[in-house]
Amino acid sequence: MTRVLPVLTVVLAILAIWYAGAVWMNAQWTRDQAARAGQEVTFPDILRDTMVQDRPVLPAPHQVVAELWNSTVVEELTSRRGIVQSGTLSNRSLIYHGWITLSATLLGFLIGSGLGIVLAVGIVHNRAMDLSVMPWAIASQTIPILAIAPMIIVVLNSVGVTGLLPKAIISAYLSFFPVVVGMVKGLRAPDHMQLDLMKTYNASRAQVFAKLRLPSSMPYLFASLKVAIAASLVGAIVGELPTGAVAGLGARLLAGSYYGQTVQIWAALIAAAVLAGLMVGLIGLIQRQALRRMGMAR
Amino acid sequence: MAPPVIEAHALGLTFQTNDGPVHALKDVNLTIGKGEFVSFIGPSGCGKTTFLRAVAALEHPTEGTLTVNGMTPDAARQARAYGYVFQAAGLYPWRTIAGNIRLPLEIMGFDRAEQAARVERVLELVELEGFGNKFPWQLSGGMQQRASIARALAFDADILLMDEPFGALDEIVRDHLNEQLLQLWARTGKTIGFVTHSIPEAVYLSTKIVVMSPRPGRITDVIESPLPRERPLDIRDTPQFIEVAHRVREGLRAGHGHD
Amino acid sequence: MAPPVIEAHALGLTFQTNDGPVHALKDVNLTIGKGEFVSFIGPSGCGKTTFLRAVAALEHPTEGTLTVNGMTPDAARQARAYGYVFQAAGLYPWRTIAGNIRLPLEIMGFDRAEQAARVERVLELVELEGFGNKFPWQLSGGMQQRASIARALAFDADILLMDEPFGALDEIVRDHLNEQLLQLWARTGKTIGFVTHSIPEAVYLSTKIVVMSPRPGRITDVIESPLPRERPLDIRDTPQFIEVAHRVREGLRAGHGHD
Amino acid sequence: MLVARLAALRVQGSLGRALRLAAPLIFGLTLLWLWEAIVTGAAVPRVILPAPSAIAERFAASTSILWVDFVQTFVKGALSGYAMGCGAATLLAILIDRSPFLTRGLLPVGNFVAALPIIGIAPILVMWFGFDWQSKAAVVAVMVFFPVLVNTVEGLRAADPMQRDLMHTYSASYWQALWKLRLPAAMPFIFNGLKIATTLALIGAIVAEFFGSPIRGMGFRISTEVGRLRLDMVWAEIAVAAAAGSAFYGIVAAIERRVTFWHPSQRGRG
Amino acid sequence: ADDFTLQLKWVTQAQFAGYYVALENGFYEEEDLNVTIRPGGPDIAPPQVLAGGGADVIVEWMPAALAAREAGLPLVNVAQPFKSSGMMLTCLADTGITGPEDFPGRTLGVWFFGNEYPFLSWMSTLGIPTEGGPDGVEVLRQGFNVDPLLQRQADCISTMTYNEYWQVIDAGIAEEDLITFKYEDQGVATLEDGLYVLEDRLSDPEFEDRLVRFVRASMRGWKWAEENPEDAAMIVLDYDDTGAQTEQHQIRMMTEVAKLTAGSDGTLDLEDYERTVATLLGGGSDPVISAEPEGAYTLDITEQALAD
Ligand SMILES: Nc1ncnc2c1ncn2[C@@H]1O[C@H](COP(=O)(O)OP(=O)(O)OP(=O)(O)O)[C@@H](O)[C@H]1O
Ligand SMILES: Nc1ncnc2c1ncn2[C@@H]1O[C@H](COP(=O)(O)OP(=O)(O)OP(=O)(O)O)[C@@H](O)[C@H]1O
Ligand SMILES: Cc1ncc(C[n+]2csc(CCO)c2C)c(N)n1
Ligand SMILES: [Mg+2]
Ligand SMILES: [Mg+2]
Repeated sequence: MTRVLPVLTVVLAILAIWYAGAVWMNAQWTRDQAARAGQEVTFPDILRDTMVQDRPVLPAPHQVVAELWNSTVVEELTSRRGIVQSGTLSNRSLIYHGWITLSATLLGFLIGSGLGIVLAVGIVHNRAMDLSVMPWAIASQTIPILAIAPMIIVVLNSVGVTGLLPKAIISAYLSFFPVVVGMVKGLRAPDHMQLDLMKTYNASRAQVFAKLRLPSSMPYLFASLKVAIAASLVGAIVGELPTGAVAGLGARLLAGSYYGQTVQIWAALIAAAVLAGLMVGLIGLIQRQALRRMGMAR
Repeated sequence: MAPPVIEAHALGLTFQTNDGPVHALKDVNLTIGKGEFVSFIGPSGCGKTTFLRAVAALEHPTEGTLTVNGMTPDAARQARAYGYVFQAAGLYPWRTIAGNIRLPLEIMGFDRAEQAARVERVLELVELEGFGNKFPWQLSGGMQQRASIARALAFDADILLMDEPFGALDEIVRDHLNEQLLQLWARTGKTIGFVTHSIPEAVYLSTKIVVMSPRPGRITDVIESPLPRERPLDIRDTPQFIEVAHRVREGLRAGHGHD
Repeated sequence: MAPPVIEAHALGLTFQTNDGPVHALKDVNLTIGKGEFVSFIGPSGCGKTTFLRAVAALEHPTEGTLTVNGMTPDAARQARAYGYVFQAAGLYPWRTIAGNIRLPLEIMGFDRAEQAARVERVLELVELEGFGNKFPWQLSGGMQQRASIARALAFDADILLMDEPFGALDEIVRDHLNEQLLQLWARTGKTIGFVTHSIPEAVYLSTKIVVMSPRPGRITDVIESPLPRERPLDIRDTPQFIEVAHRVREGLRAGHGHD
Repeated sequence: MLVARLAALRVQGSLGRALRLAAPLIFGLTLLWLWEAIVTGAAVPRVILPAPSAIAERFAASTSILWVDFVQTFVKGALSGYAMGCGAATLLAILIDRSPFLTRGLLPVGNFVAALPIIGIAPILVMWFGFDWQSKAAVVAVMVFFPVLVNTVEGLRAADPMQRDLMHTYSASYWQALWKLRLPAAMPFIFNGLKIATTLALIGAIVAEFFGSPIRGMGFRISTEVGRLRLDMVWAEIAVAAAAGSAFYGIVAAIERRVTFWHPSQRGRG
Repeated sequence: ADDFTLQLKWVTQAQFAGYYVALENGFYEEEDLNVTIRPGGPDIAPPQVLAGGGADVIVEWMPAALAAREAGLPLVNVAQPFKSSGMMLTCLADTGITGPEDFPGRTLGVWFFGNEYPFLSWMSTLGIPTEGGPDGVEVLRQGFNVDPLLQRQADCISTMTYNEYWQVIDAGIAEEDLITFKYEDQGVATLEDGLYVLEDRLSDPEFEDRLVRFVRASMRGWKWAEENPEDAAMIVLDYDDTGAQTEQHQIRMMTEVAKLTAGSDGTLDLEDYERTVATLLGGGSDPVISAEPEGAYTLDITEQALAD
């Protein structure tokens, strides 16, 4: 209860603000419509209308929930393409699109955080890498991927790499950087005495790494991983656009956007946020376990 | 006399800080033979820790020469010539006490069974049986210090460098550990460098007492102890002992500048 | 007698750890009057630090009652009733030594000029003149400890709780600081709780010596010192002093279980 | 390799600083040279990847456009969004830290905001805040929010127990403890967040322009010129972005070095 | 079967119905072709995909194709299924705009990414600067939807007769509340949605053969789609993997598209071509193309395709 109550409170507060925002932002449209039709509107009219608009500026939460429900459960259970009738996930359901995005995200996250850790280890252990890699890692992040993503995909396609991998590469491209920054800091976090102790044992670099640097980088690593998995998701979604945006939450968002379907955009957005929340939460869980085993959780 | 294990010639070490250089050591000459037990005593800030760290190749002298076992300190470190007990316990917070003690053993490649046996033995030596599974922050200050001593004793280095190892211990445990250390030393013939603030402790343990004074850190007196190697605790009441202690106190006082 | 400043009744404190509860304090009864100088002595791990921390409201007793100035420890803390010197120096690495000492003064809202004056004064008291601009890691262990003592002395709390403040200091500085502390105490009438491992120090400083023993941590003896309040350093050679010291040693030994 | 050799030299003083600049430069020049060689050698169509020399030429010819775009996107969009996002995240982190109730309530919810994908929010924010830089700043603010939040929350937990106990004995108020202990101790973490956020800010500002913009700005230019197959101009913009982003990062890192000089990761790295 | 890849200019929708119909109904198969259709998107430049070897043939607008040709990518028009332009500028009537003379001082939404050429030509024909100012128009880069109009961030936006216009209507704005300017009516229409290939590949008879078969099947698809708009829309819907399209909208789009493809058998009408080139060359200081293009089209392919 002590865990649920605060979350519940915050969620309720957000919902309240959301509803208020929906009324406030959608009211203009209601008034415009009435003005075009030459009618008077009262506040209750506005209240009623702003909750049910087809193309609201800000859809009301229940509209989004309804859309989420329709595009997951209802779609899968009852539609012609749903899993019940066709045996495969419907390409109109958020479950299908979420899965496409999730798989690219996870693959990208694995590649990205792995690469990030490897680079950080290199930077901490090798002066040449310290001097030359970091500035370019930074520069790489300042290149707007959405601009080069299509080129990456064109190039990868022309060498025969298609499917999940191009998206995962873009997602890795975004996620490796937070890991590098955090890990470099973390691997350098041991204090002098802790390092000196290792020196007196004449520990090899590998040993210093495994027994000192790695454990003391854990808090930094986990903070970075949380940021990285979120970045991976963004990367996967961005990567979905230039593949012709045919599947995945990114495609859903974009398609919703072409046709001005705000409710659909918000539903996909919420789905993406839920995915992100779950993944960040999962990393938090692993973090708590790891730190507890390391005696760091007090 | 045995061949020198540690030899310092005109040793100097200067730290550069934000407001000017600090001469932590200046013109230090000292020879320590194999099997000697040398104590360093002196006011705080006189360079005791710095000297020990230089021997351990944790600091690099800015002047003079320093050899350990006839090699540079770095080479000696690479040969794993010594165990070091730091002034602060410096246990790794993510390892249990046993894990901390096991650390050097893992690094030096002892096998599992041997590791466990040694951890068991040194825990007993410092009277921490039963605390192996606790984390450092669950121990009192003195217990942490003992754990760090145990860690340095766990592998058998020929040279032991100990920086105020018994500072946070009460008299009784201290006496006990003093005796244990003497026994260990007699049994193994290790060379020991030992920083302490207790004059009786220095006299009781050492074959040689180095008195230092600060600003700049230098050696003001080196006292060879006339006491026999075999030392029961009550040797501390003999006139010989009191005589040496007196000399040390005088040396200290001179370095201090207080009346 | 003065009204009690610290009063413990049947105090108990148990830590829950990954492998079972640790009884750090059990059935502790103690009354400390205003202006008393009380030393705590006992083997490591007997609960001295824990008791001091409980008084400072840094730990919360699991049994019994504890009052400070007739209030709960928490209320006393909020009234800023005491200064605390930790067993480890615990200086903030991003502040210079002077900055560390200034910290409590800033928090308690002293004005600028007053802050500077006080920093100056306590730096002198602990003989760290000229080190105000250094950062903690640029100081030796003993100097750090003195800086942390200066930090606790900088604001004038009525109660001083000191956890082995002089552990890392040599005899001469220690004697000097002992004298200073006694003078301060005589001048200001502070109530002082003082953890030490040195029997002579405890006897020299205290009006009351509390001997503790571990597992579970409890009080085994409370010795009221018959020594006069005025104590020159050579009081340590009087038979009265040696008598008290002997009693403390006996008490310690009994709690220890060693021969 | 040369870089390794250079780095192996004991680096000291101003020579050291020169070397620190030289190493990445040499590395970069090598990359550029490889790029030029491959593009000309393998006759890669210039609508796919132009040669560095062509990019440089275009750059020199278009400085005024590049400047206008830079001001629109970086100065107006990215910087203001960065300031707002980082500020808001720090404040929320403190709020979260202040109240255990909020820690348990807001943090899990905050995680959801984490990955509100830019593709999703950019059109919405353009709809809400208009076409000009304000909507870009809003996108940037949302993008940088999470990394800064996570790192700050983590950092505020980083003060060690004894350091906290000291504040306790002073009966320091929450704000005093925050100001004098928690925030300084959190700085290494906060700067992690701030550094990551610098690069995100630029990406955010550029990408947001893909979803509607006035007819200036780096994102506008990039996507328009891709459509016109003038890839040399695209890369000239990318070069500006990379230079601006690196400089931005460098400035934040320099501030970090000054603020967290005491942290082991900075100490002893002159 | 021979592999053949088509890159579309935009996402899967009835605008490209002919190709999907040909695929679904097996017209390509009958020509012994194994066709892959790649949907486009907001940052896919079909000419770039073509240059990168990602496609054999692309759907592109002629202004962009000619501009690309000038930029050094030799695109050649091989077929022109769309006879007329579907582009228009849609304004809210209550802004008071009644004709092009009211444009100065207004904010207009325009698609960029190579789609701005028709607009820029039109403006330079009208002599209205596009850099803002009292005599010029304020140009907004319009996103992928009609929000700028609905939110009143722009006075007019670009729309296609078959798509965005109806989105505005669907959003609840009545037709009489809108003023539209069709590029066709303004005399500045340029050719849209032609099929383009790289020039050097045409010299490969093998490729030419495949292309002929592809065009033949595609045109069959288009004609079928014109006759069966509803079925065509359903086919398109089936190929839409995003699941974002609605039946109603696609059927209406198909109906509108059919009006644009009507009158073309795939052969490029040289008159239309000349008019497009003239529009792009004409007027203003910054024409889209600076010289009369040469070899920018070939009639060979359609000739062969329609031979029997
Ligand atoms: N946070 C904690 N968690 C669990 N056990 C603890 C904790 N702190 C102290 N203890 C245990 O409580 C007991 C008393 O510890 P305390 O620190 O009070 O000893 P002490 O008398 O100060 O010893 P020393 O002289 O060595 O400092 C010890 O057995 C210790 O292991
Ligand atoms: N890293 C450093 N940077 C600058 N000065 C230093 C550094 N380490 C030590 N010093 C200075 O060197 C001098 C000697 O320090 P050292 O630690 O050797 O003293 P010590 O004899 O061990 O004292 P203590 O008994 O207090 O531990 C001191 O004045 C100290 O301030
Ligand atoms: C980034 C971008 N913006 C606009 C268009 C213009 N466009 C050309 S065809 C088409 C579909 C009409 O429903 C649209 C919108 C584009 N291709 N890419
Ligand atoms: Mg020292
Ligand atoms: Mg203690």
